[in-house]
Amino acid sequence: MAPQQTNSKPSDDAKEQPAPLVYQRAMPMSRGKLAIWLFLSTEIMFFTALIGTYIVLRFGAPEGSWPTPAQVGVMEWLGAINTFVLICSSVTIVFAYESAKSDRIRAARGWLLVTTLLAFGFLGVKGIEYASKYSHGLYPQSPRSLLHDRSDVYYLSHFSLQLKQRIAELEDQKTPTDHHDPATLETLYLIQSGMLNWTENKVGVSNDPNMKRLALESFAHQIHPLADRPDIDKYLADERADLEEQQQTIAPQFSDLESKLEAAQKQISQLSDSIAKLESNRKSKPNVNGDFPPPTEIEQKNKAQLEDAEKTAKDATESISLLKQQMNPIERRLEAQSRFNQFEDGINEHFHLKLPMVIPNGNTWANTYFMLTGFHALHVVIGIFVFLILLPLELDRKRAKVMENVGLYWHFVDIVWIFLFPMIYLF
Amino acid sequence: MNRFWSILFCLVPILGTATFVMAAWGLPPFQGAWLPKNYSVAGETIDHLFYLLNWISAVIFIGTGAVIGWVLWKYDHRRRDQASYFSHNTQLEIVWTIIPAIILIFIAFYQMNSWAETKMIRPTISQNGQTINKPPMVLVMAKRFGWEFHYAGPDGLIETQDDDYIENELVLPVGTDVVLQLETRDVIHSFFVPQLRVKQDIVPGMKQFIWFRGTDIAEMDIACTELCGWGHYTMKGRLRLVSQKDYNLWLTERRAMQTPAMDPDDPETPQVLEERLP
Amino acid sequence: MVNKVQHPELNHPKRTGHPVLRFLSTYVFATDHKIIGLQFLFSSLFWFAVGGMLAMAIRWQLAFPWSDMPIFGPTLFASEGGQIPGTFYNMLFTMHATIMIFFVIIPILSGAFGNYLIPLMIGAEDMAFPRLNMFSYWFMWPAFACMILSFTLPGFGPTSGWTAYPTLSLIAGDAQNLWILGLIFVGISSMMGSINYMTTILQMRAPGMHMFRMPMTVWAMFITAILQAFALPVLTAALFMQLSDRLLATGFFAPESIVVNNSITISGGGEPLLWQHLFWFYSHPAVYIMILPAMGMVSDILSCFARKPLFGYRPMIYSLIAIAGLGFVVWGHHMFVSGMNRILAISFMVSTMLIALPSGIKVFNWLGTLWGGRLFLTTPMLFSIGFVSMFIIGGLSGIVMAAPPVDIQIHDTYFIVAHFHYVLFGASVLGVMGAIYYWYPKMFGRKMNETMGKLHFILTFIFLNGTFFPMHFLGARGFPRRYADAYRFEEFQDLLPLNQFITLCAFLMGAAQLVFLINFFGSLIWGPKADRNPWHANTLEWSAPSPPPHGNFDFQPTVYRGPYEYSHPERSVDYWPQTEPPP
Amino acid sequence: MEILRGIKTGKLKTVRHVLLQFICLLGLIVILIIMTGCNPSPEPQFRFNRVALLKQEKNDLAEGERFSNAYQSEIGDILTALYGTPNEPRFPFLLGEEDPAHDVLSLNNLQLAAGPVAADRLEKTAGLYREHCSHCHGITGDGAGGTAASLEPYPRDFRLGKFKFKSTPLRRMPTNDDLTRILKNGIPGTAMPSFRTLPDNEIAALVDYVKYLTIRGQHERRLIAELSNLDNAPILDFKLLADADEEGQPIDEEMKAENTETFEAQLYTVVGEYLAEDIIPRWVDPDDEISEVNNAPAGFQSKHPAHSALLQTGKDLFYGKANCVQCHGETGLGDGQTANYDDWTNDWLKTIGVDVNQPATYQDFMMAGALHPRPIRPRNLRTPIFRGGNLPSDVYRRIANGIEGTPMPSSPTLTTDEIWALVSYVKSLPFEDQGSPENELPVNDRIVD
Amino acid sequence: MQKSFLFAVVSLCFISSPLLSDDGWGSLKGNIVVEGAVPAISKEKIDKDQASCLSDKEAPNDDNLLVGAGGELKDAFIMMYRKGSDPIPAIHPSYEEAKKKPVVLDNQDCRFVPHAVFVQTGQTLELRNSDDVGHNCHIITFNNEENVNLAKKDSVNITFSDADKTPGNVVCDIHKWMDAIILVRDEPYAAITKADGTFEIKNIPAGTWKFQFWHKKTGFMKKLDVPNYKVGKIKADIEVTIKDGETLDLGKLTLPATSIKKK
Repeated sequence: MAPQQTNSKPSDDAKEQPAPLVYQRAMPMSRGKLAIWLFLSTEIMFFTALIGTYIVLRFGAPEGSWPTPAQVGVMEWLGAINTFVLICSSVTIVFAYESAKSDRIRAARGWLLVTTLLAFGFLGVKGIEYASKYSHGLYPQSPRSLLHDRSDVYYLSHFSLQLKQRIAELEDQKTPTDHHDPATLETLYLIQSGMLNWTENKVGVSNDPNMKRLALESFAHQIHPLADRPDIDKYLADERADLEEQQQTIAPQFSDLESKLEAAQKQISQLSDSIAKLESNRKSKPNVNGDFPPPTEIEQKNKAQLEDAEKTAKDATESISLLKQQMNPIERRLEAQSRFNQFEDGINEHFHLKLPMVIPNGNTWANTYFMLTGFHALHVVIGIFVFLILLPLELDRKRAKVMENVGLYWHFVDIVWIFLFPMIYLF
Repeated sequence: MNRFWSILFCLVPILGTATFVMAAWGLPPFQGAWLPKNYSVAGETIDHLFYLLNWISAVIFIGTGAVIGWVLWKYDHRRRDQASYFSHNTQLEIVWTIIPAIILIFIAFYQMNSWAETKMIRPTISQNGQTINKPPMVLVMAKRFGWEFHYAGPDGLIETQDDDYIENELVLPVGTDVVLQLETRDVIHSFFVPQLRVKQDIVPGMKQFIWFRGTDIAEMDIACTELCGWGHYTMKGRLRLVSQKDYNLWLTERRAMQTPAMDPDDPETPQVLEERLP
Repeated sequence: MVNKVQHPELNHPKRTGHPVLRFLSTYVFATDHKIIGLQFLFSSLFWFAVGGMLAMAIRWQLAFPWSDMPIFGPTLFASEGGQIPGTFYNMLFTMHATIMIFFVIIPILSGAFGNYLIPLMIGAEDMAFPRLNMFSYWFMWPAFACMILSFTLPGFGPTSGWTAYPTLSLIAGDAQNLWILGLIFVGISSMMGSINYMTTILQMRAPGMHMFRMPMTVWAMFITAILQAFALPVLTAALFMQLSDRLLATGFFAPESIVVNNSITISGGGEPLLWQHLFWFYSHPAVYIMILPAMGMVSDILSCFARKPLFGYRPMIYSLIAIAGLGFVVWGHHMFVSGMNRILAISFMVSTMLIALPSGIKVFNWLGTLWGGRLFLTTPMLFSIGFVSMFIIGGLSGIVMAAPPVDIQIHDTYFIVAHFHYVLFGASVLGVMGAIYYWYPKMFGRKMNETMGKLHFILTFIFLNGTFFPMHFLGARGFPRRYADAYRFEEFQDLLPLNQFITLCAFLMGAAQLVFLINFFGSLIWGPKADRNPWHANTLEWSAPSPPPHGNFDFQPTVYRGPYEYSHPERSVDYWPQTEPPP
Repeated sequence: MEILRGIKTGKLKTVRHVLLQFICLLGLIVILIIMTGCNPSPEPQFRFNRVALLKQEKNDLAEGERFSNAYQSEIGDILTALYGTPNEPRFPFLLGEEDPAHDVLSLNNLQLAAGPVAADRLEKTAGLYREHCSHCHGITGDGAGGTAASLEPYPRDFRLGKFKFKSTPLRRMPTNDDLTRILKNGIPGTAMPSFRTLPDNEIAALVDYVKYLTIRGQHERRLIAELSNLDNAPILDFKLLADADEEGQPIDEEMKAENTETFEAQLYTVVGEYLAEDIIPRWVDPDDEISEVNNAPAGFQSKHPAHSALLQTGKDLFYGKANCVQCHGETGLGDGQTANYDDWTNDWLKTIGVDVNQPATYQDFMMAGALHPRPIRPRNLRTPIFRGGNLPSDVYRRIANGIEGTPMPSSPTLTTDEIWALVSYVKSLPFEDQGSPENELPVNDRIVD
Repeated sequence: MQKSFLFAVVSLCFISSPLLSDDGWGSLKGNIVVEGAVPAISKEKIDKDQASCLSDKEAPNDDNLLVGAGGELKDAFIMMYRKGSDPIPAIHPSYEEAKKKPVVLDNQDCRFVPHAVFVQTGQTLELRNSDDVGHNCHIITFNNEENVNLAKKDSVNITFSDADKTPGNVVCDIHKWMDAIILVRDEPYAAITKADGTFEIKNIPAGTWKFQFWHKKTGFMKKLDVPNYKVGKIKADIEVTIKDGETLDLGKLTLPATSIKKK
């Protein structure tokens, strides 16, 4: 790397080139290789900082609250495939280097191509994983993430705001799309009235803290279950039984009131008929002064009865509407229960709704997951760029040095993944 | 000319030490430009350490300064034809490695106790025959830009319904161990009372405890020393150290304010109300 | 220095002829390490002026709080009657620190002098990777752009301090993003530079230049490069995380559901203290990045003008290495009262005490170098002695603060400000000034004016002490740093006169730099021509022409001895260049 | 030729060229600084209420039409004549010594609060408002100081004459004690800090200055609305105040006095009436209007046996008759109604043709100095922060009187005991047990325990 | 100078008691019709308490712009125009009786009924809630403010002491689609157009008066075409002369639809 290589202009006088200086080296390797090693050591520090952050956050979290791979839908086998892919690519790049060293240009190019393809494969799998995280809402976002650490009232409140927003969006949407068909809207309405409002009311009005906790937890559990919760199943079953009982007691009242109302209405029509008849009778016979005779006793009695009947009818109507108001949430709740209870994977998953969910430390998990894998993927991308630059070149003995350096970098990327895979996927 | 420079460089340790001594003794124009009067028990040890370190520093400072001055005075090129030719002196080097090492290790060990007392060993009380950590007396809630001091209500516990808080004014009794619980509502703040030699950053998402024992009745400033935004400099609070009796009086007064006026004719109205009337 | 010595290059085979370069590749996209070094030097001097202006503004506010601030006030806050807002003051000290650290001291030490001196001192014709070197300079420019742009954003720049502690920095204005980006660019630039330096020093030494024949400057640059290479990536990672906290709503540095300004802005789940750990893991070594090169250069200057071998060459190197090694494990002493585990504080205290040891050894060795010498008190020598003198003050106050109980009282007060200004201005900047005066003849082929240089030194020296020494007293009183107006506290009201005195000294110190500017630029034109070795120094760069041509050496340098063979008793002249073959 | 070669070989001029660029750059910056920096800063002025003017224009004029500049400058002149400038405040004591406005505020206090910040710290003579308040509330008291836009909620705009936390009912002015209390306690949950550490006379001065700004702002709004009713400006003859007549001849003293008198007569007829009849009387003795806080039932005491019954009553009211749940939400988190705006925003947001969902419709209001509309959130009752103070009587007044300028209504139909029950319940809400494990903060002295 | 004299006189008049009309009383009537394509009326978005507000019904129309089939404009205000210091005109005795009767503003099915009300200062406004859900009644005009909590089936009486120049808003903060318009005046001479666009103001003291026209969607109707009268450019006022015992019929007043501002 004498200066004339780096910044010379085609000189018109060749003897202007000074003789290169003689140096003594500390290490028996080329400058490029040394620099790559040094660069990789700075990279190690970079990943040390990232992995250190992960370790601090993960082990700083309360005992046992870090999400298991299953809870956040991390698929170990995909990670394993990726590990395999990356290890293979590390092998193929060694083949490429060996071929280049022995001047087998085509073989070298072939192996490099394989490496590139494997790298793309790695990114592809990564892309699938990211897409699935995105589609489940497992990512940090502003102003408030969908991932909540606890099933508390703040979760409920955020859920309610998100749900309202989603409903408003869907209502505004003129043409239903694949994902947002009217059925989705119906589901959202049911979640709102049959689950959310119910739980809100329960949390607000109930005086039993244990009940409140169960209500909140069962709500979160139904949206996104983390594990089998027999206590919640029992709670829901009890609630259902209780509600059905209430329904049973209210329903007869309905028919009572309705029959009462019917009778009253019948009476009203009869009475008003008779009153009308009596009145017309009376009015047909004006007396001498042109005045009508005073209402008869019957008429007055009828009128009083009419008033009574009207009052009864009004009372009954009001009671019915009151009962309806009482009944409505119960019915909605029961409907929601029967509709949603069957889903073992939760409402969010089943209907592909991105509604807020409770995953303890879910945010921190998502943050670190994307940070670690993202920066690793960035290195893979850089590697691919370098491969693509190298591919069209003559990969002969002269270029073997470059190949070696690139190979070192690629091994490093591989090693980082070897660290990341167990950390993120296995433990 | 060399002599001039020699004197100039000599002036550095001389003036430096002199101003420190003057400041410590309160001589003009440095009166008051020194550690503020100390009002806490632990502060005495801290002051002592500060003085000790300063004395050690002064010795080294004057020593090295004198050497610089001497060298400049003595080894002027106009008065010497030839510099001495030596490049090391193993014995000397060992000496000046070992002696500072001993001093530094001494300092390190000497201060550990003070650190432990001020920051690690929380005062205890005995309750039901058991020794437990003294519960915090006041919850200090830092926020942009001010201090909320939450006092326990009649139930004697902080962070309950009957808490009373007062902004920017902290009243504490002297002669007893005071434990404060520090929390913040938003960003990092730092609770600093110069006269009590107390400072602790308050980190979001953490509970911190600090403790001290006031020695005398006094009034002092509370400052925030961790940058917290545009109004960092406005986070001024006042801390009043009062006697235990005055403290109790003050507390009763505050608690009375938490109780609304009640129907005097109602036989069930608690007697407390009459007591608090003057 | 009476007898003329034969020019060493005459004993070596000649190298002649240098490539002819186009304008752009000579000056702008220069790959020549000397031009790059000068580019670093001039950019740093420019930013030094900017940072100095900000410092003046800070001092103005502290001496005359809220009064009509010259230049800034009427220009920016006319409708407020020229009164600056508190947030503007925060911008001032944030940018002052950022600029001075990342755009002045680090680039001028390792960027300018590192670039200029390393190849010359080890006998290389250029850096190992000249083009990478060029990039390392041009990667500073996006950072410059970020900084200048951030001045134009609402709030006039980042306001969360150069430490950028979350959660304050997470809720700060948009300028903070530019700040982070700028620092990331600086980091990339430094990383490129440091890899280049390490490779160059390891692989491109002239024949005979063993590692233990390298001048202290090169050693210091080598250690600095190692520190940079290993500490910077940590900061870069932390900066990326802070950026993603700000832009992508992650929450590495914010606890769960942090509510600021009545709205949840960050998803949370992180640790505010984590940032401090990561930040100081870089920034403590960065303190050494900011002082080690100056130490190396001062060692060379002292030895040269004492006409005497450097005392304890090897212990000096070992202490450099020790400082670098220990520098990685002492970061916690910035966090004694931060809420970190209080037992950890003790281990950090012990390691901090230990790191004082190699620093002390260096001081003693410098004194040993002077002892028995034949001192020529030229301007560079004065600055170097000033360096030693000021470094002693900075070092001693460092020990005071390293004691955690004492740190409780003086943490985040002006005591700290005094300490690091003694180290960074008192030591590093004086060292840089000394180096500029010393290598100016080599860089520009002319000598600077000695009288003006001495005037510059004495003014700077006096007012530097007048500015920073009283800050110790402020700090002892508990006067908090980063306060736009501490006088609303009864406690600190009587400190106003002292602050006004400090401000006076600071302004005079600023004015003293004009002497330097005049001298520097004037000497370019009117300075007397300098020959190859005006100081009669030993190291390799003085064997090259002044200024050295592209390719540095007009002969193949070969090294026969260490760099400090001054006043050798067997020689008639008091210096013995490294390249001069043994008789 | 030689120089050229020198440049080419990079020997001679290398450095100077690089240098020249830097010198030019430095010189440019120095020149810029000198050009911009050396003029003294102009005296600050009160900002004209352009939002109110724009609103009036939008409501009264056809699209694209504007009031003439003369109209705006006339109002500005009137206000300056009456109230002075931020550096030299004045107050129109129209009735001389006997003006009831003397009970409202004192000129000495105004002078203490106004003006540039005093650099001398030991004895303050001026500049209190600009030191403590103006960075948020603005020099004009328009709630648009430098930091205002980044605060949530926005700092108070005094000019509307509405105050939230006071002991008097709606449409009544706050008492001195109310304002003093806010200054001393701050408003928790907002950016308003506590100024408890200021001496009493400074707080009094600030209170007076706030009143001064409020009266000025109210008057300004009124002038804008009132004068837009008149067919054309000008109404006041400012030439009467001039020192010289139109030909430049100085006017003798006698004439001058006469002119001044005429001018003052004009002034009173134009603007004094509203001030004297409408604004000032409201500020005089608002103490008489303080709404009473009736005695609490015994059950309010948390240890009293009737306490739990009272809490239950409160809860029933919360979810029923008192309507609290409608805005504060089922869970009390303040999420029941999140799309309302406060009166300060509604004041211009309700202008004809403005739609909050279409920023383009109110772009010109933003240009005129209005802050971006932000919905007002009902209080989250699960945090123990009460903006108007956490004393039971504070909470009582908020429920009984409502909060001016916000959707929080007064509740004339609730009885005293019902309100006390609500107070009791609301104060207990933050500490209500939800059965979920407490959010344990990490404690730094774990090692000790 | 002249002007100030005028003002002095005017304010003197203000201090003296209201003048009684010597010349008798007359009436004013007319019919406001919108000409042109009226913007489509949007449906209200009922996003709260659907059970009570929307039971068995579809979402109602935004009632700020109710126009009949022939363009008849409902809820426009016709009010007397007085400058700040003009005296209150004489008031016919029949109004004194009417003033004692409260004006009712009801909340029915989460809508204000009626949509526009006119109250005199000192007159009782009864805020009523006939719904099963709670409401609040938040009245903001330039000079008046009232914010009252209404539990279900509750009612509250309020009075106003200050008159306004323009109508103000009544809203329910709980149900944000609910709004109404209120005008508070010292004198009874104002009217609100009915569904057929007609209005009538009775018993105006004889003399020359100014009347102005206002609607929520247009503000002052400056583009209103009043046959034979010139409408003021700023305040949409006309000057009419009322004669004793006569009814002045303004006829059909046409408002171009373009002057309706969309929201």
